[in-house]
Formats: sequence, structure tokens, C-alpha cells
Amino acid sequence: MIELTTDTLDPEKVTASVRRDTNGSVVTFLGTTRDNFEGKKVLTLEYEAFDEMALKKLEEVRQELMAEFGLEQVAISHRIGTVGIGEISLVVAVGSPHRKDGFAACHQAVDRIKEVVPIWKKEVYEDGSRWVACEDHEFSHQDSGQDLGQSAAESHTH
Amino acid sequence: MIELTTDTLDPEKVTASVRRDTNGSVVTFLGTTRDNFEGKKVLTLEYEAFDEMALKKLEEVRQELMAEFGLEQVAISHRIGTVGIGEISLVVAVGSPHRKDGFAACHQAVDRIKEVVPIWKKEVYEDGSRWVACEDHEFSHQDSGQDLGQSAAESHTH
Amino acid sequence: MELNVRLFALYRERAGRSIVPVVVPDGATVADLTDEMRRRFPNLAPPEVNIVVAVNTDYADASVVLQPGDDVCLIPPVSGG
Amino acid sequence: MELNVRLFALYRERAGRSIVPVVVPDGATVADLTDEMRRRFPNLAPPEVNIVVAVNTDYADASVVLQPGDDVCLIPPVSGG
Repeated sequence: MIELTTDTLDPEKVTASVRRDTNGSVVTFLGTTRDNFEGKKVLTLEYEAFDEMALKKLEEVRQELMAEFGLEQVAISHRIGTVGIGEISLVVAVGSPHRKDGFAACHQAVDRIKEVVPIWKKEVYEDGSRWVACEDHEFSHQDSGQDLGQSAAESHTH
Repeated sequence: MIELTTDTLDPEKVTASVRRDTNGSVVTFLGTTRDNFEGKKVLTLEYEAFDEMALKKLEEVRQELMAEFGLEQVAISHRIGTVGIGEISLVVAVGSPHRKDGFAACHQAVDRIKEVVPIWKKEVYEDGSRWVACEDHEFSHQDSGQDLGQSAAESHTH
Repeated sequence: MELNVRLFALYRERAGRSIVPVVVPDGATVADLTDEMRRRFPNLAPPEVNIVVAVNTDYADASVVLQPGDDVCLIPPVSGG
Repeated sequence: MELNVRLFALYRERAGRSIVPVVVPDGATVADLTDEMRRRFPNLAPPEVNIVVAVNTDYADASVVLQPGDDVCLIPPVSGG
């Protein structure tokens, strides 16, 4: 399953969707919103998506993973809109016969989502806000995830 | 938290116990019982533990992980007794500021649990049963996890 | 031809709008379009930053030739997850 | 001294009991104990398999000298998870 929603995410539902009696392993990743950025208190976050393309890219990531690891159970749910501190913004669940593939596939799924899916996060502070990794000082706040996002996007163009 | 129980495991409770507003990542592993062994239908499983030592070793694994990765949130819950097919026998949840540590720590926790914790699994078939990795043909069915178990146990003695 | 370029997140805020009608010559490439967008919105992105473009919901190389009716979107560095 | 050796899982089933009282001389090691257990239960484990022993809930090397009152347990290859 692939899901992009403004509702509170339901990790149990996502995890349940990849469980099979033939599988011995389920690896689930929850991305949760952190309460600070470089010591600055974050009040809340806003996620914006280019919906059609985000859904398409999420499905592409899912298909890539399934092909690369020979798996059938990969589920991704991403929240958009306002997300409170400590709430879940991303759930990735991978069911697999063996755990090694499950860990590798789930980790890679999260990395790829952060690289290629057109979703943006804005941190809201008491005294302002910031698009993560790209505002302030002309993109100087790019973190590694953002650099990957940019380079991955570029690599996709070649 | 560390838990060894005959009750149905509660992955949501285990996962919830490692969530913090300061963390951005929660990685959860569910070990579930598979319905077949080399094509043979498994009806149910029986887990037996050397309780006192199992709890001690689970806590040792937890402390090792927390020290190695500098983490504070590692939770492990292992079920014993009869476990139906497709049910959860093990839950490991790791909360961490960053996902890379979370995936590595969770994977390593599961590996170590399977190596050093004195818990045994018996698969029950229609026409018999088998202690996983150590019965039949005088231990010839040892899989890699079992080999690790044996060697890890030995290495602990040196 | 005229294209309705869509902007998201940081680019949307910097341009002050989510859709910008842009006229480009026939045969114009993605690079031509981003040049035009930079000209119209000098603060959109610093010169050293490549402006990533999606055409019809796929990332498109700077050399891609635009077609009438293309769905063209400017994609700031992503930060999902 | 007499020790009550505890057996689990496969070893318990093969020995047909969960506790086996074993008399060993003072100064006996873990290796002496497993030799004695193999003598009493020839089918316990094949010769090439090392019988792992826990003393007081920690894995114990074959050279460890047993003490009166020690909690001694035979640990078949584990298969948790």
C-alpha cells in the first residue's frame, strides 16, 4: 500500500498490511517530528506535497525495493499538512521471509523517499519558520538528506 | 523495557515505550512464526526459556546496544509458550535521533538475541515436532542462526 | 507557447504565487525555462543551486525540450520523511 | 559434591528429565561435568557438538572449576526470536 494523507498515521494498519504467515520478519520505520532544530524550539511542522508526483514516486520507490530485494510486502504511508511535535510523519513497513532483507529494504526505502519524493517540510518556530534544508542564508542549511534530494533529483534527469 | 511473557505480544506498547519528542526515528522489528519449514507445514510453535538467564541476557543485549550506539531507548519483548502461526514471537523497538543508528541497533539487537539468549523454539508438525536447529540427524539441521548461537555461547566462555 | 509553471514550497513562497504563466519559444528546453524563471524571480534560488524541474510528474534533465501542454513544476530540494 | 544439573529443551527431552543430580569430585571443571553427563546420557549430543554450560546464569568456559551450590545448566543451541 501507498498512502499520502492529512490524517494521523496508523502504524498498526501499515504494519498489519505486510504481515504474512510465510514471512518471519516485519521491519517498521516511524519517522517522528523532533522538538528542536539546532537548539531552537520547534512548535509544529507543515508538510507540503506535489501530490500526484509524490504518490507516483512513492510507488516507484516501493516497486524498486520489491524488485531489488525480491519482496512482495512493502507499505508506505506519509502524512502531509500540519503535524504536531512527536507525531508520526512517515511509516514504512517491510515484510520479508528473512530479517536481513527486511532491514536493508526498509532502510533503503526511507533513504529513497527522502531523496526523490516531492514533499517539503517547514519547521515553525516561535519567531518564524524555515523550509527544512533550503531556506535561510540561501540554501546554506542544506543537511545531508537535502543534498541527496537535490543530487538524486538531478541524477534522475540523466 | 525488557519483557518475557506467555501473553500475546503488544508491539504498539513496545514501540510507544521508545518514542521521544527528541527522537526522529523509531525502528521496530517483529519476528513472526512461519507456516512452513523446508516445505513442511508447521502447525504451531512452542518456545521454552531458561527464564532467569534469558531475562539477564536480554538486558545485557539491551545495555550493549545502548552503550555501542549511544542510545537510550531500546525495548525488547519476547513471547514464550505456545505461539500460533503468523503470531509475533519477538518485538524489538529502538528510538533514536537519527535513523541510521536505529536500523543498525535494531538489527544487531535481533542478531544478538538469537545468538546469546537461552530460548528454544520447537516446531510442531502434523506428524511430529523438531527443536529448531538442533534435533533430527544429530544437529544436522543447524541453520546459521543456530551456529551463531553455539559459537556465541562458546565465545562467551572465553 | 505558454506554459503554466507550478511552484511548490520555498519556490512558491519566494515567487509569491503557485502558478506562473511563462511564454517560451518553440523548442525551448528545461534550462531555457529555468533561466526565464530566474530572470523573473531573481531571489528564487542562488546561482550555484540547480533548479530541479519536473515535466509531467517526472524529473526532467535541463536539455529536455518542452512541449505545448506540458505540466512543468519547479521542485525545491525535497525534505519529506 | 553433588550438583543438581538443569536441562532445557532438546537436552531435557533427550535425558527424559529436567533436573539430574550429579556427583563430581572437588575441583571438577565444567568439562568434567559434561563428560559425566555424556557418559550418563550417550544420546545427549553428538561427539562433535560442544555442550554449552551456564553456571549461575552466565555462559561458562570448559575450564571453569565448579563450586558447591553452583546453579549448573546445560544449554542446547539457542533458537529464540
